[in-house]
Amino acid sequence: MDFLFSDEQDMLFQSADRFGQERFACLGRAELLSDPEQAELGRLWHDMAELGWLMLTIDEAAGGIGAGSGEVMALMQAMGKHLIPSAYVATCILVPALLKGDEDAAQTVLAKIGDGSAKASGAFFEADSGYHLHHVQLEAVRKGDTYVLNGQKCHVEDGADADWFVVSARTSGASSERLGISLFLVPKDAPGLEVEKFRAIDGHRHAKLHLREVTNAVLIGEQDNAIANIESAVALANCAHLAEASGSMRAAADLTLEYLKTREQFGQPIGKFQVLQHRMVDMMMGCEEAESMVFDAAQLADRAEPIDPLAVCAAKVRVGQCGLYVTQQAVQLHGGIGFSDEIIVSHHLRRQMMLNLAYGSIDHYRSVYAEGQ
Amino acid sequence: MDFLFSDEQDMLFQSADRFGQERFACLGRAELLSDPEQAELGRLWHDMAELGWLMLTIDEAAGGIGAGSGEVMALMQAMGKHLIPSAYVATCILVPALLKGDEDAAQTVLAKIGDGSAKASGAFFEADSGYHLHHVQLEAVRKGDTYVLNGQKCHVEDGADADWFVVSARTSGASSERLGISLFLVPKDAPGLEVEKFRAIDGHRHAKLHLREVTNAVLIGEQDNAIANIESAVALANCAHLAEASGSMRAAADLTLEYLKTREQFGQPIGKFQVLQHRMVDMMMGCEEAESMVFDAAQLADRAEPIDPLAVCAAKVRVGQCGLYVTQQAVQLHGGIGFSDEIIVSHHLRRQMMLNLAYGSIDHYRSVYAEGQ
Amino acid sequence: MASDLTTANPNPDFKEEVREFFSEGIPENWRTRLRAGLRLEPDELIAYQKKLAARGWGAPTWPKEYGGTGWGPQQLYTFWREAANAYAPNQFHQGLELIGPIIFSYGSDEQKKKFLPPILNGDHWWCQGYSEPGAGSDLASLRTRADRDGDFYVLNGQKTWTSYAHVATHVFVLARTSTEAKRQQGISLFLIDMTSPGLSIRPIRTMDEKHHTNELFIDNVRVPAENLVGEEGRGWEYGKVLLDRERMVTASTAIFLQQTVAAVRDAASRRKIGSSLLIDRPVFASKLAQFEIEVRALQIMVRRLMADAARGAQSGPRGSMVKLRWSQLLQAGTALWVEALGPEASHFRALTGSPLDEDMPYALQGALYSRVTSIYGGTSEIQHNIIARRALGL
Amino acid sequence: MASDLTTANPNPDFKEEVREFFSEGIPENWRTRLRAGLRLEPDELIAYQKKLAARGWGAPTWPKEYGGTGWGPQQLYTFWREAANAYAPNQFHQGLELIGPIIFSYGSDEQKKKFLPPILNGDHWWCQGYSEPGAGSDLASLRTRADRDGDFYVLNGQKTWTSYAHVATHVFVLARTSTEAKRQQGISLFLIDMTSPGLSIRPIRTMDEKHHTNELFIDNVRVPAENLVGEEGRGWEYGKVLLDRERMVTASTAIFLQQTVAAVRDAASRRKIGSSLLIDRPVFASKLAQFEIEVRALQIMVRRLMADAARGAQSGPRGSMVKLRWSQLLQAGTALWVEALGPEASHFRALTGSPLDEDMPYALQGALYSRVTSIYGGTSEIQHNIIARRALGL
Repeated sequence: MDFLFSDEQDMLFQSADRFGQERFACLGRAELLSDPEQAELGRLWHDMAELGWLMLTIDEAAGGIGAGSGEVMALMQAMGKHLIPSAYVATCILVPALLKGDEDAAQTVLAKIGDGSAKASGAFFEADSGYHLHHVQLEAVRKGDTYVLNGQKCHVEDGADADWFVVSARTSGASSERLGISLFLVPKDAPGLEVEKFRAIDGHRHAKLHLREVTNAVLIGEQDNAIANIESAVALANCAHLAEASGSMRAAADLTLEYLKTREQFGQPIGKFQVLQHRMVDMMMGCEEAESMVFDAAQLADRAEPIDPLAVCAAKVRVGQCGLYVTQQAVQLHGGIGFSDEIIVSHHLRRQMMLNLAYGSIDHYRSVYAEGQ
Repeated sequence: MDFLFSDEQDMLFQSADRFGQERFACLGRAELLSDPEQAELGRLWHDMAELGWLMLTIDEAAGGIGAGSGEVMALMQAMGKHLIPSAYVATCILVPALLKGDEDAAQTVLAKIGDGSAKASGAFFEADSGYHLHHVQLEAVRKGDTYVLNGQKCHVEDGADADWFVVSARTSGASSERLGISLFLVPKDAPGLEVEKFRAIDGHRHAKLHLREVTNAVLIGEQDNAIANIESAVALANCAHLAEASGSMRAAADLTLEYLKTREQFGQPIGKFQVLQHRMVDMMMGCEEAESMVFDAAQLADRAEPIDPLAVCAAKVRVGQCGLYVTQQAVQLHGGIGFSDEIIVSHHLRRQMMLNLAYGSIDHYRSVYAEGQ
Repeated sequence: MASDLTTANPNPDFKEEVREFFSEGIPENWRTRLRAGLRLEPDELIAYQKKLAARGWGAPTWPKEYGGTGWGPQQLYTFWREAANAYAPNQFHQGLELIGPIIFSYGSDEQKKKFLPPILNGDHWWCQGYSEPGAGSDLASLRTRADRDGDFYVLNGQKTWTSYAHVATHVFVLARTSTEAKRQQGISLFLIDMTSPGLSIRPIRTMDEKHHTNELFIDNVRVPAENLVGEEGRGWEYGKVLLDRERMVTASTAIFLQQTVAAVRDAASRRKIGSSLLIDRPVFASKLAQFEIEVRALQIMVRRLMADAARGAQSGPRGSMVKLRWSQLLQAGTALWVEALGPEASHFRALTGSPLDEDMPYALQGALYSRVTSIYGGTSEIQHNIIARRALGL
Repeated sequence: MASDLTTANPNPDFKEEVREFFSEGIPENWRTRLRAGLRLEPDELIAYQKKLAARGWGAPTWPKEYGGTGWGPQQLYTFWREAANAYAPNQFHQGLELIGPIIFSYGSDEQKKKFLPPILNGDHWWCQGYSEPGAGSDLASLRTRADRDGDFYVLNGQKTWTSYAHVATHVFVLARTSTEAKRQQGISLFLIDMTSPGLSIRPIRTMDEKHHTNELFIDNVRVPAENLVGEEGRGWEYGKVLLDRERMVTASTAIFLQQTVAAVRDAASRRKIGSSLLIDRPVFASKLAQFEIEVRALQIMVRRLMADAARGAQSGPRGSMVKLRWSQLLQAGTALWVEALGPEASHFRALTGSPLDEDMPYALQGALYSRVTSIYGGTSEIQHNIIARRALGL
C-alpha cells in the first residue's frame, strides 16, 4: 500500500461512505444521540454486523475476517467522514486485540462481538494513572480457583453500552510496575460491579467502574504479563481512531472549502478573501499531513513485525494537532452557523476534541515519544 | 507614569532619537561595527558621556544623576529604535547597580563610568550554569588580606571592551547554593586574567574569562551574601534590554508598514493584500503588548519596593516572543531585501535574537516564573 | 488620577468597600461556570443585578443622573478586579451595556423614565435584534422592514443570534424605514415589548449545549411610534455611542480572565499522575506559565486602555486588540483546563444519575463556548480588517 | 515498485552500495554546516560533484542518455536517505537541477554536447540570471533586453539575487526579445560565459554573513546567437520542464532535514545545566520531541510525494506543501539548536583568535539563513496563493 487504498480497501471505504451518507444525516443528530433507548443506533449496529464489519479484525481462527490495518483505515476514514458514533473501536478493534488467547470465555465474547449481539470495552485508566497503562492499582487476589477484584476504573472509552469489560488488574508488584498486571474478562452484570454511565460532547457513551469483591472474572492470557498485550492493543485502537480523525478533518475541510465558494459577504464569495484562502490552504495541509501519517501507521501495522510504538505516538501527537486546528478553523470560517448544531462542522470539532482524549492526550504521547527516542 | 513618558522622559527620548538618527545610519553599519579600532563607536561613547547618559543611573551620592527606570526606558527605547550597539546596559545599568556599596574601588569605577573613561561588565555565567546566577563554581579563597580567584566565566555580556569585571565567585558552600556567593571587582589587566573576545551577530562584543590565581580582586559588598544584589542588578539590566527590544521592534514594524504602502507588486502596493494586512496587525499587536509590559516593568521599578522578579520574568518571556515574531515577520514581509544587510530590518531581527540570549532565554525565565508562581 | 491606575493601592477605602460587598453572597455554584468563561443563567444574572442595584451599584458605567455610579476608570478597574477575585460574574447584559446607554443618549424623556429604572433593578431584560440570517458580518445589508401606519410602525422580518430572547421582556430592533437611502441610512431603532403579537422565537441549538440564542420572527408586529428611538432613519448611527463605551466593556471582560487562570491552576493542583501533582510536572507547568504570562500581558494592556480613558484620550485600536487577545486566551485557557482534567473530561452528562465533578461539564462547555468568542461581535478576521484600515491606513 | 518505497529494505544491494560509497570521504568539517541547513562553499560542492561524477552518480535525477543515473524514485529515495545519514550534502546546484534539464529538453545538439558534460564533471559552474531589482515575486515584469545584432544578441539590464555569480563560469539569463508581446511572452533564454565583456557583479551582503549572492550588471554583453536556447520568445515556458522536476528537488531537500534533528539532539546531549543534561530536562525534551515528530510527518509526506512520482501520478499541491513545511521546520529546528547552545551562542566570531566551538557560529548562521528559505523560490505567501488557486480553485 503506497499511500493508496487497494481495490478491496477502496470498496470497503465506498460502502461505508454510502452507509454513512444514507443513515447518518446531520439534522436530527442530537435527537438520535440522546435517545435513551438508542433505538436507531441499535439498528445501525445491527446493519454493520450484517455487512461483516464487526468481525473485520477478529482472527479467521476465531471466526472473523482477520483483515489488516489497511481495511481498518478505510472503514474508519468513512466513519470519521460521517461521524458515525459507535463503540466500534472499543468493541471491534481493541477487545479482539486483547482477546488473542484461546480461553473459552474469550472465544464466546468474540463470536458475539462478530455477530453484533454483544459489545465490549477495555478498562485501564484509574484516578491517578494519567494515561499510563501500567499505573494499575485495581487489585485481583487469587482465592482458590477464582480471583477477587477490588478497585475503580475512572474512565472506560465507549464503555456505557458494553456487555463485557476487559479489565487490567494488579496481581503482583507495586502500583507502577510493568510486571504484575493481568487482564480479566468481567461481564457487566457481575455481582459487585457498578457501572456509571456518561455521555460525552460527541455523543459517545463512556463508563466508570467500581469493583467491590467481584469474583465473576476470567483471567485472560498469562498472569502478571499483560502489559505488552494491553499496549499493543491500545496502539491498534489508536491507529483506528487516527484514521477516523483524518476522515473527519478532511470532511470538515471539504465542507469549509465548499462554503467559501458559495457563501457571499460584502458582495462576493468569502473565498475571494486572501486571508481565508491561506487559512484554507493551511487546513488542507493539516489534512494532508494527518492522512500521510495515518497511511504510514497503517502500513507499519500491516507488517509482520510488531507495530512501532514511536510511530503511533508521533501520529497521536501530530494528527491530534492537525485535527484540532482544521476543525477549529472550519468552525471559525463558517462563522455563527459553524457554532450551531445544525450543520455538521461543529460536530467534527467536538469529535476531534474527544479523540484527543481517547487513550491519551497529545502531551502524554509527546512525553512518551521523548522518553522513547 | 500612566503608560506615558513624563515631559522630562520624553525630552530624553527625543534627544536620544535625534542622536541615533544623526549618528547611526544603516548604511556602513557593517564597516563601523567591524572596525577593530572601534573608532567611531568610541566617539559615540564620548558623546554619550557629554550628554550625561553614562551617569544616568549612578546615585547622586556617587556623583551621578540617580534617574529612575522611566528615564532608562526612554533612553533605551531610542537606542533600540536606532540599534545603537554599545556596552551601555552592562556598563551603565548593570555595574552601577552591582556597585552600591561605599568601597573606594567601586567609587573610582563609577566615576570613570560616569565620565566615559572606562567600561565595565558583570561576569556570572559558567559552562554548566545555564542562566542560573546562583550556579557558581569559580572560586575565591581568602589568603591574608587578599582573595585568590580561580575559574572560568563562559560568557560576559558586552564584556570585550570592559576595563573592569564584576565577577561572582564562590567563597563558601556547594556549587548551587544561594549562600556563599561573593562579588569581586577585577581589572582587565589583573595578572592571571585572560580575556577572550568575541563578536555576536548584532555587532555586540562579548568576552569569556579565565582566572588563574588572580589576586588583584576587591571584594564588593558583604562576603557570601551577593546573590540578591546580583539578581536585582540583572533584573534592572533586563528591564533596560526590554525597553530596547520594544523600541527596536516598533521601529521594524513601522518600517514594514511604510514598505507595505510603497512597495508595488502585481500592479498595486503590497499593503493591499489582506494576508499582509493581517500580519501587519499582528505585528502591531506584538509591539503594543511588549510596550505595555515594558511600561509596567518600568513603573514597578520606579516604586520604593524592590522590583517584582516575576514581573520581569513575565516580561522577558513575552517581550522576547513578541520581538522575535515582529522582526521575523518584518524580514519576511520585506522579501529578499529584508534578508540583505542593506536595510535595517534584518539588523533588528539579529538584535532581538541576541537580546533573547542576554541574561537568560525565554525558556529559562518561563521556568523561573513557573517555579515562583 | 490617571496614575492611580498604576499604583498598588490607590484608594484603600473604596477597595475595602467593594471587597466587603463581595465577601458575602456570591453563590459557590457560580464559580465553576464563571471560571470557564461561561455566562450565568438569566435568572442568576437578574438576581445579581438586583443585588447590585440594591447597593446602588446597578450600573457602574452609567452617569449618576440615570442611576449609575458615575465611577471613573480607576474605580471601575478596582471594582472589576475585586469582582473577578471574588468570583463574581462580569455583569454584562444587553439592557445595561447596549440599549440603556443608547436610550439615555438619544431617547425621549418618556423613554428614559419608562425604560431605564427597570434595567437597573432587573425588572426588564432586553435582547438585541440586529443580526439577520445571511447577513453575518455584513450588518448593513439588513432587510427587516418597518412601515409607518398611523401612530404605529408595522415590522416584518427575521432576526437571528438573538441571545436570551427566550427570557427577555423587551427587544430592541433595527429595521429599514426607507429603501431609498444608502445601505447604512434609512435604518431605524425600535423598542419592542416581547409580548407583542406577531413576535415568535425558535431556539438555535449550539455546540456548547446551552440554550442562549434564538431566531426571532417578526410578523406584522405593531410598535407604537413613541417607541422609535430618536429620529427615523438614524438608528444605525446611534450605535456609535457604544463604540466609545466598548473599550470599557472589553476591558472588564478581559479582567475576568484571571478566573480562568485560577481554574486551571486549581484543577492541576488537584490532579495526580502517579505520585506527582500535574501542576508540578515541568511540561504542564511551563504551559500554564506561558498562559499566565500572556494573561498578565493582557491585563497590563487593559490598564493601558483604562489609563487612556482616564485622561480622555483616544485608544485607537487598543480596544480591538484586547478583544482579539481575550478570545485567543479564553480559547487557550479553557483548552488547558480540559487537558488538566484528564481522561474523565469526556464525562459531560451523567446517564445514570451519578454525581459529576462540576469541573468536567463546565470546562468542556467553556472550551466549546470559547470558540464563538472569536466569531461574535465582529469575527477576529473582521477585527483585523478594521485595525488594518483604521489604525494602519492599509 | 512503488510499494518498495514503503517497505523496510526494498533493495539491500543498492542500499549497501550507496552506504559503502558514503562511508569514505565525507569530510568531518562539512557536518556542522550541513546540520545547520547551510550550503557548502562552491569549491567544496565542486569537489563533491567531481567525486559523484567519478562514481557515475553525477546526476541522479537525469536520464542515462545525458550522463545521468536514470534512477527511479525508489533509488533516489534510498540514495538521499543514505546521503543524509552520512552527513553528505544535498547536491543541488543551478547547473545540475535548473539549466541542465532545460538544455537536455530544449537545447540544440551542439548545446547538449558543449554544456552537459562539464556540468556533470564539475568543470562548469552555473548561476541563474532571472530575478531583477524591484520585480520580486512578480517575475514576469522583467526588463532586461536582448537586441539582435547579426549573429549576436546584445543584452542590457540588471539582475539580482544571482547566487554564486562570483564563482560561476556561466550564467543563464532571461531577457526580453520583444516588447510587443504580453508580459510572459517575448522572453528568451540565453547561455552566457561569465568572462564575456560587459558582465560585472556586486556582492549583496546578507544577514547570515555569507557571501552567496550578487547583483549582476549586464552592459552591452554580446552573446552568440547559437547560445539562444530553443526559440526566441519562448524562454518563459522552458522553465516549465522544471515544475515537474521540482517535487524531486523539494523531496530531497526535506529528506536532509534529519541532519538538523541530529544537530539539536547532539548539542542538547552535550550541554549540562547544573547536574542534568539539557536533553533530559522535560521541557526541552518536549520541544525537541515536537520538532522530531513534525520532521517525521514531513518525511512521510515526502515518501508520499515520491510514491506519486513512482506511479507517474500528479502530486497536485504536495510539492508546495512540502516546501512550506520544510522552511517552517528548518526555522524551528535551527532556533532550537541555538537555544540548546546557551549563553555562548552569542560568540559568532572570535576577535582574539580564540578557538570557537563549530556549533556556535554555524547554528546561528543556519538560524539566520533559515529566514530566507520562506522567501526564495516563491515566498510562503506566494506558495499559499498558488495552492489556493490551483488546487483549491479559490
